[in-house]
Amino acid sequence: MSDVEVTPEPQPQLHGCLLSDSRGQQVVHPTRAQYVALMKKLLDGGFVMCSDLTAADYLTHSGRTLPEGIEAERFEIVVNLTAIATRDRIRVRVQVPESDPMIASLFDLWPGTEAMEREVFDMFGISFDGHPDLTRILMPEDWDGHPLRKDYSIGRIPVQFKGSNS
Amino acid sequence: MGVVRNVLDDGLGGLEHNFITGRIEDLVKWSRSRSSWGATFGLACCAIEMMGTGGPHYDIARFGMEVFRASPRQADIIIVAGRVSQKMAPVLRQVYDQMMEPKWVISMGVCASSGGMFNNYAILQGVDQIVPVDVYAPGCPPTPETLIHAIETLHQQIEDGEIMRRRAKSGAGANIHITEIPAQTSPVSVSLGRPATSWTSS
Amino acid sequence: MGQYLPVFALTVLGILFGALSFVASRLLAPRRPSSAKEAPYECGIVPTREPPERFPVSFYIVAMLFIMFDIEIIFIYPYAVNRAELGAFAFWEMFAFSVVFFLAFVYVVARGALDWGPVAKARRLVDGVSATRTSTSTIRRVGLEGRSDNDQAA
Amino acid sequence: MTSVENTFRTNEGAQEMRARSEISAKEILREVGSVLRMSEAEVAKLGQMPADADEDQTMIINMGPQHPSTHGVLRLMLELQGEKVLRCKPIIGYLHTGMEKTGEELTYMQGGTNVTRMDYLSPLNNELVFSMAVEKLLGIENDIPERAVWMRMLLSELNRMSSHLLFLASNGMDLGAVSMMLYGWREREEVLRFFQKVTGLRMNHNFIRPGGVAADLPPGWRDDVLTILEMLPGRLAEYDILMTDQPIWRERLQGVGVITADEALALGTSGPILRSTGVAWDLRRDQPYLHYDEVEFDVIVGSYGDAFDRYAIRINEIRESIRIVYQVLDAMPLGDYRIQNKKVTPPPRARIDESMEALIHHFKIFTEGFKVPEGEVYVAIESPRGEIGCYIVSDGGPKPYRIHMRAPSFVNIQALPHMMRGGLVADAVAVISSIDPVLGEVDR
Repeated sequence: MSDVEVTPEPQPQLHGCLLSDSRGQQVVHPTRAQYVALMKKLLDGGFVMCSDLTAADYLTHSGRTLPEGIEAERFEIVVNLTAIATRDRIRVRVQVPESDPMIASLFDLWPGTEAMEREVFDMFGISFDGHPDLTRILMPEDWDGHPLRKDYSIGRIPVQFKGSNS
Repeated sequence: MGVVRNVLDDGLGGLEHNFITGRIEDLVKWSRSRSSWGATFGLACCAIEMMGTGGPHYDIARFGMEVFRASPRQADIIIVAGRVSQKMAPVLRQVYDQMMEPKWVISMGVCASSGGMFNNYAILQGVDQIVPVDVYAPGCPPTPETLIHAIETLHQQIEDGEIMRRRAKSGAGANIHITEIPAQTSPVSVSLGRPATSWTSS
Repeated sequence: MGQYLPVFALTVLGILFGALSFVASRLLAPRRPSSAKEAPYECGIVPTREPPERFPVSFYIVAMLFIMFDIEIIFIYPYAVNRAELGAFAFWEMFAFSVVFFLAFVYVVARGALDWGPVAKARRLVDGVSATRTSTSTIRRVGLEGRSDNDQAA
Repeated sequence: MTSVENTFRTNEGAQEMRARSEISAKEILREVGSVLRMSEAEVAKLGQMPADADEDQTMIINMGPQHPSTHGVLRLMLELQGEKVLRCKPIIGYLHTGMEKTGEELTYMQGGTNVTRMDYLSPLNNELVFSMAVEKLLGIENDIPERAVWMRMLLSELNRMSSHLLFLASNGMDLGAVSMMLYGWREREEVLRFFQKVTGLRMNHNFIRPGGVAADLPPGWRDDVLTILEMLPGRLAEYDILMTDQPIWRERLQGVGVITADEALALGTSGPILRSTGVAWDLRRDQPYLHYDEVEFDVIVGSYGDAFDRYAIRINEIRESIRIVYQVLDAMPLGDYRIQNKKVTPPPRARIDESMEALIHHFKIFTEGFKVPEGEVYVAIESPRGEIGCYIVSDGGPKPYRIHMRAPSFVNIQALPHMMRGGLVADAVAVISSIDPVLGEVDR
């Protein structure tokens, strides 16, 4: 079954951003400009906890299903929010172009995203403006490159057969 | 003082019954092998099994590893328990350097011994690239029986003194590979092929 | 002379034991000095910044308190050894002596030498810090009915 | 090897804590916690930073990766004034294993082995959340056989017990009650022995797989579980006498590491830390998965948000898990333990010799792996440390295109600076222990 049923015009919208459904879960697709405004509305709308903020690199993806009107970029920031009172969840997917990997930081809305944004910066190289302390968090300081990008090899060392020495 | 049964009370003549003589070197080797303290270098899942080995059920206090000393100044054996990441490698080398002599290294688990299932950019493929390893304990995580087997093998090497000669000469580890013992509910008997050393054989 | 023999023997044994342990460790322990061994141990990190020389004064105050009581014990020790011969008067004299020390201790503590951190903080949470609070009294059990909103839908 | 001059360096430059004169005002506010949607007045009341503290008054010390009480390789840089902790900055990454990159190289069948090594205190919960995410992608999450669902609940609750028992052990040892370490491990060995009997391994089981569980329960499992359940309440009462009734224990934990409800929510913490502040949020009850809605249990909620509450929550959660496991024992149905969908489950070993088709299926599943339709999904369950989530993006191939695990400890560690401010260094140890971080899932 096609997981995202494309309803006829006009598409379902939430706070002016396109809404879609993935395996029964609500997903919002704002553009980078609408991103912070949407997040502020969601925060005031009861989503008090930002469960997760991560990114995905769609360089070699065969083709993802996005509601039309969203042009697919290479990077995608994925934010999962939770509403404690109404007990529901929402996922926000924002496209970030490869040419300018920069997006606004959610630190002022949810201070809990500080470490998650540092991890995304460390692993993908997407920088967040307005972040208090944008430095690497997982990799050593002098590490070059961003490991979770698709064009970064896994760094597998071919197994060198060392003669058994015992 | 009461008369001790069947001990020849012939003054200086009974000297050899009342004293044990031996080389100081044997005494030192025996004491080193029987009270070697481990340094807490628990990194990942193997650290939980290492704590389990220190726990009441497997209890390596029986083998002299009564306590895990956190500071390298008071530790003899550093058990590298878990996967060593690129960021942790210099820290491991620094802690190893700061340990007092004589010191030995047990590489616990396949991740420490050879990178294990994580053959990628983040994990050091084998601890022997930065510290001389004496005993490799296989398993992911090695069962407490395997770790005790590794510790006992190292104790046996210390008691023979063979490992000290090797370290004095080249500073390299003994590189002993032991076989894994799956966890059992009944007690395990392991023969180390322990030759009867001279002075204990009387 | 005979009665001082044990004292003499004990001092010789003490010195002997001390010297023996030094000589033994020098002879038997393998020596491989390295700069890392001389460096201070900071949890495996090579220290880059020098620790400051000046330490807060609260450390010294506690040290002073210890020395004060230590010296007090030294004075009480000769009394304690031959307490029987000295009788009641010496006892009360010693008592007065230790009361004077104790007053100094009370003064220093009252001036706040010993509350470094949590005491002030605990005052902020005064009802939380209580002796009667047990591991079952401090929690409340929220079943399905205790949900903030009242709809029971899963 | 001649004595190697230590030419390498271990400091992490920009990641480390710098003196207050060198960093931006926003970062100071972050570290002091005033940015947590608190009004300026509240920040002022939080305990003033000594305004005239010139640099040599305070000392930046390193509670580094190799430290007995940092529960693994967490490194904290503390700025101390005497014994008082002014600022704290956690530095992590010392156990970064590149698991998310490795996850992209393993098929869905092998993914469990990678995921189970993240939170090594409750490996079965990791496998559960990974399997549920894959099943939701496959669209088969509703037709998992009943026995498999109940077995998953049984194992994840027993895993919660063994994880909380280790918390009691390490919490006791961190605060000086070393004998608690021995007691905690004595009980945990019983549960590990049961796991070994069922899954074959004491840890890192790879037992809960997409489509159900790897094998059926061995005969005689019921009375093994019953012996554990009958033994535990008596031992927990023993711990209560040993620890809770002890004034030193209460003195060390009460009023230490206090966090308010909106601070906890703003930081995104979950699990016992969030519940200790009074917010009743437990995914098993609020967003039930498996059969948690058919099981009767209570959610334990604290009231003061300090380290004592978190200890009390965890010790009572073991009692709740015992209650749940009793009900699971009654409700355990018979039947097959794995979905009979040929695409996902390899055929039983005996059938391979008989039918060619079974051999092909077996071969395809184990070499190339089963294909998962394209899409992305986020599934979250309640692990002993909080909400553990698994976000998988699949491009229709046999391997996950992107797998991200939302680790509760990674987020809970951010609450450390806010809990430690103003306490003593000894309180820092109590606070780390009350958060119970597992560095395997923090650094992934």
